[in-house]
Amino acid sequence: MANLIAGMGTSHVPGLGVAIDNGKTQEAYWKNLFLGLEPLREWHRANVPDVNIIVYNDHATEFSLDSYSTFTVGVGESFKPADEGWGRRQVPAMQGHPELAWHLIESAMIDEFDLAVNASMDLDHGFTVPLSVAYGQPSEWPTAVVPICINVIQHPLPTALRCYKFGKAIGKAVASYPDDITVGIWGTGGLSHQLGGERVGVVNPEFDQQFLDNLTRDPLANTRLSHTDFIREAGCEGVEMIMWNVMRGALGDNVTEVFRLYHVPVSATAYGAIILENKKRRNEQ
Amino acid sequence: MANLIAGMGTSHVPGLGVAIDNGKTQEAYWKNLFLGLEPLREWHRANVPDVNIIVYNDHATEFSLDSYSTFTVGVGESFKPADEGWGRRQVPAMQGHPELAWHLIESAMIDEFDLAVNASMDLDHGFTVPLSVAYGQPSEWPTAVVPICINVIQHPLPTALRCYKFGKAIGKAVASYPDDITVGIWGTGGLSHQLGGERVGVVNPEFDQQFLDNLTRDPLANTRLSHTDFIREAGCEGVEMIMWNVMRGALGDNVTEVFRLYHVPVSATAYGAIILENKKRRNEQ
Amino acid sequence: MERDYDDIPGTYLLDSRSYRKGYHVNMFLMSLNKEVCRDEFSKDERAYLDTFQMTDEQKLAVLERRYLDLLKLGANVYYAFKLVSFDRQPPQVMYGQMADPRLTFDEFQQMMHEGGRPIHGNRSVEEWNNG
Amino acid sequence: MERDYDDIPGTYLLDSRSYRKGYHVNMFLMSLNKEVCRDEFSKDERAYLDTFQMTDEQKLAVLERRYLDLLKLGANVYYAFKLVSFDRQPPQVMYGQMADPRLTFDEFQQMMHEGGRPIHGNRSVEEWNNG
Ligand SMILES: [Fe+3]
Ligand SMILES: [Fe+3]
Repeated sequence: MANLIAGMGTSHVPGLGVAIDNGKTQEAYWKNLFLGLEPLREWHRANVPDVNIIVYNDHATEFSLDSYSTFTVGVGESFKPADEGWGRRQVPAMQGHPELAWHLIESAMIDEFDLAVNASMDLDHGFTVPLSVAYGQPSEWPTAVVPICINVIQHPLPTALRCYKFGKAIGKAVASYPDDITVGIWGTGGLSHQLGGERVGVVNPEFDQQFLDNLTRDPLANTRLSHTDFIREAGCEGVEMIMWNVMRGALGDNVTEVFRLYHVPVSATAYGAIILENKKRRNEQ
Repeated sequence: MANLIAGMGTSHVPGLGVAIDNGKTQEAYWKNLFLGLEPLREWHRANVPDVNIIVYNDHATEFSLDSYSTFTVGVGESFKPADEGWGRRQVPAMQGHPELAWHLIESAMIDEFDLAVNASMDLDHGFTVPLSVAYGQPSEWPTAVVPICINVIQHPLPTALRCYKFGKAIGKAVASYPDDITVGIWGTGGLSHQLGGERVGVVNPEFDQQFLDNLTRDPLANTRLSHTDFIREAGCEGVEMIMWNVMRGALGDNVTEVFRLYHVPVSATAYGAIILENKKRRNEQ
Repeated sequence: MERDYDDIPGTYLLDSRSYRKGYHVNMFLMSLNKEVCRDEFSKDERAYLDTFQMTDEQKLAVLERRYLDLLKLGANVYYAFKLVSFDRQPPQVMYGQMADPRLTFDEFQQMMHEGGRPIHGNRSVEEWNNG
Repeated sequence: MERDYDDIPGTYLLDSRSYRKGYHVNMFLMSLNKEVCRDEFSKDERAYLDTFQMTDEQKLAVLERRYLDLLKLGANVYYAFKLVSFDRQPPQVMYGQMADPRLTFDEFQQMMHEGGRPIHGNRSVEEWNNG
């Protein structure tokens, strides 16, 4: 039986990747943020699962108006970093975990999630930046991955509640996986940000911190928010936070928050990160 | 308010399209079948809705192992017949109905169906053959269409119950559509057929007729069948029948069966067709 | 992993097992939807096949049009049709070739005219073995 | 059809309305993910744009890099980034250009350093009008 050890939430701002790739993390703009991320990286050094299920969104890279699915699970043997308009990001390829991906699909389809299956999708900054945040610049990534792409761009989006329920279905699938492996789950994107229009640059720290508090103490509160609540309060692209609900849903009811960081600004956004350990795991130790 | 007038189920065997396109419908092989279809065509001449929602499946034409979604709704302004390996079928392009398609997507996503949106998909025999069955060879099709592609090829498939529920969500969306239009819904594919393997050519008339009976009298019975039930009893590709559950789910609880045909063989399959009028509509007249 | 449909005889469906086994052969077959690929394949079948990461066994089965073997090697029948269409053959040729026992075009048509292969005796491997 | 987010000021999201209005301009922007398309576009911007069914207004907004107008004409900001990247510019240039009032690169950075645009007063068109 697979063991879901913990969940991480983190923004996936492209600028973070640029800073890491170009050795700028000690420059004035970035220094405090990366200092704040040290305990997160420390945690990741001590807690490397066999597979990370990474919930992200594609940014007009692999999926477009022509063809967009709500929930896409990657079953590929491996995945390449995408060309988003300036060439492929120079990071290692990501090794897939088709066995777990298919198990998850088979389990969640029975639970009435209507999934899309993809074997060839390239992964953009929404996926690769969190890997760099957690693991820095290794010659290869320390874990296999199951990419899950959520449509958070082209409305209608899945509701915040639907995302949480999808997380529950993922948690159930992991628990019923026959092999004895350890698994992590990441939700990416957010927090407050609006990248377009006259209101560009909106940041709402109260909303963001409340969302983070709810993740730990009252996750269902975050499922009662409408898309319009997110957009109004946290900016048009702040709605990416619904992906953190998938991560939270996959964990058990009781979690221990072992890391939190909130930092403004990163580019035009509020950066947030959190690590939640599954309580059950702690008790088992 | 849009009015869903009726549902049709019909197999979509490519051979039917070939027979129609090449003027062979009066040849010995086809004559009885097309004679049997005359009342169906008569009904369609008398009942032309503004839009037909057509539930079909793609046969390794537009969607492949690389990228397959469970439920795909076509929002294109128009759709072309596909090249399935021998050039495009010479039938008119299909006019889309993006307004109804988007309304349906927005409504069903709130009801927790995880849809894929597609603007550019070409439509293969699964879609164009039923149009020819109903309308013959017009210079343009008499109705606009909303194509809904269901994955019935690449397991795991949506369950028979999920398909029925999706139909319910479609019926609800049509009922809440603001414009005063008439709508038809078609389920296509089936009935008994197995196209591959040593058991190729299996036909099970008892199972098929029971399925048709259930559509009229006890539609929930058809939602309790597992994929394995369909495959074992009606052949590997007989599982296409789950698409008829979408059609049936969209209709009201009470329907009047106004046409049924069952004919063996068409190519390697059992051909079936049914027309179910929504009772509510009859009462209103 | 076993599935509850594994005891249905003479039946090959596309699931996660055949998906992975047949990925490249199916992607080759899928490519025949495109005229430009059909042209390439006509020019030199072997050379075109070599542009796909298929096993030699899969390539040979394609070259020799052994359809039942193709299914056993992970191809799905809907993808296999592309090859039948490429050859401008009626599907009954493929059906007859896969049937056990084998059937000619006319024999397959005849079986269908008589109502198709009966379901009785064909529901499970056990029925087959006792048949 | 009205949506409950229509009263959020200075905000352009991709829904069925902007999808249909911006389909071709977004598909043009999307094409810039491909190196071969970026090369075509560099050679002759106007000629490349003419291969898409965009309106003249949309083409001009692209040529003149008027990002706010692009959003008003149906482009989505994630697609618009492709043009910013094509120009090898930092996104803050686009952000500042869209802001009301307009901000230079440094002014935009300064606003973000001070905690970003405050949410208070920016929740609804009504707040804006009363601000
Ligand atoms: Fe993002
Ligand atoms: Fe079919």
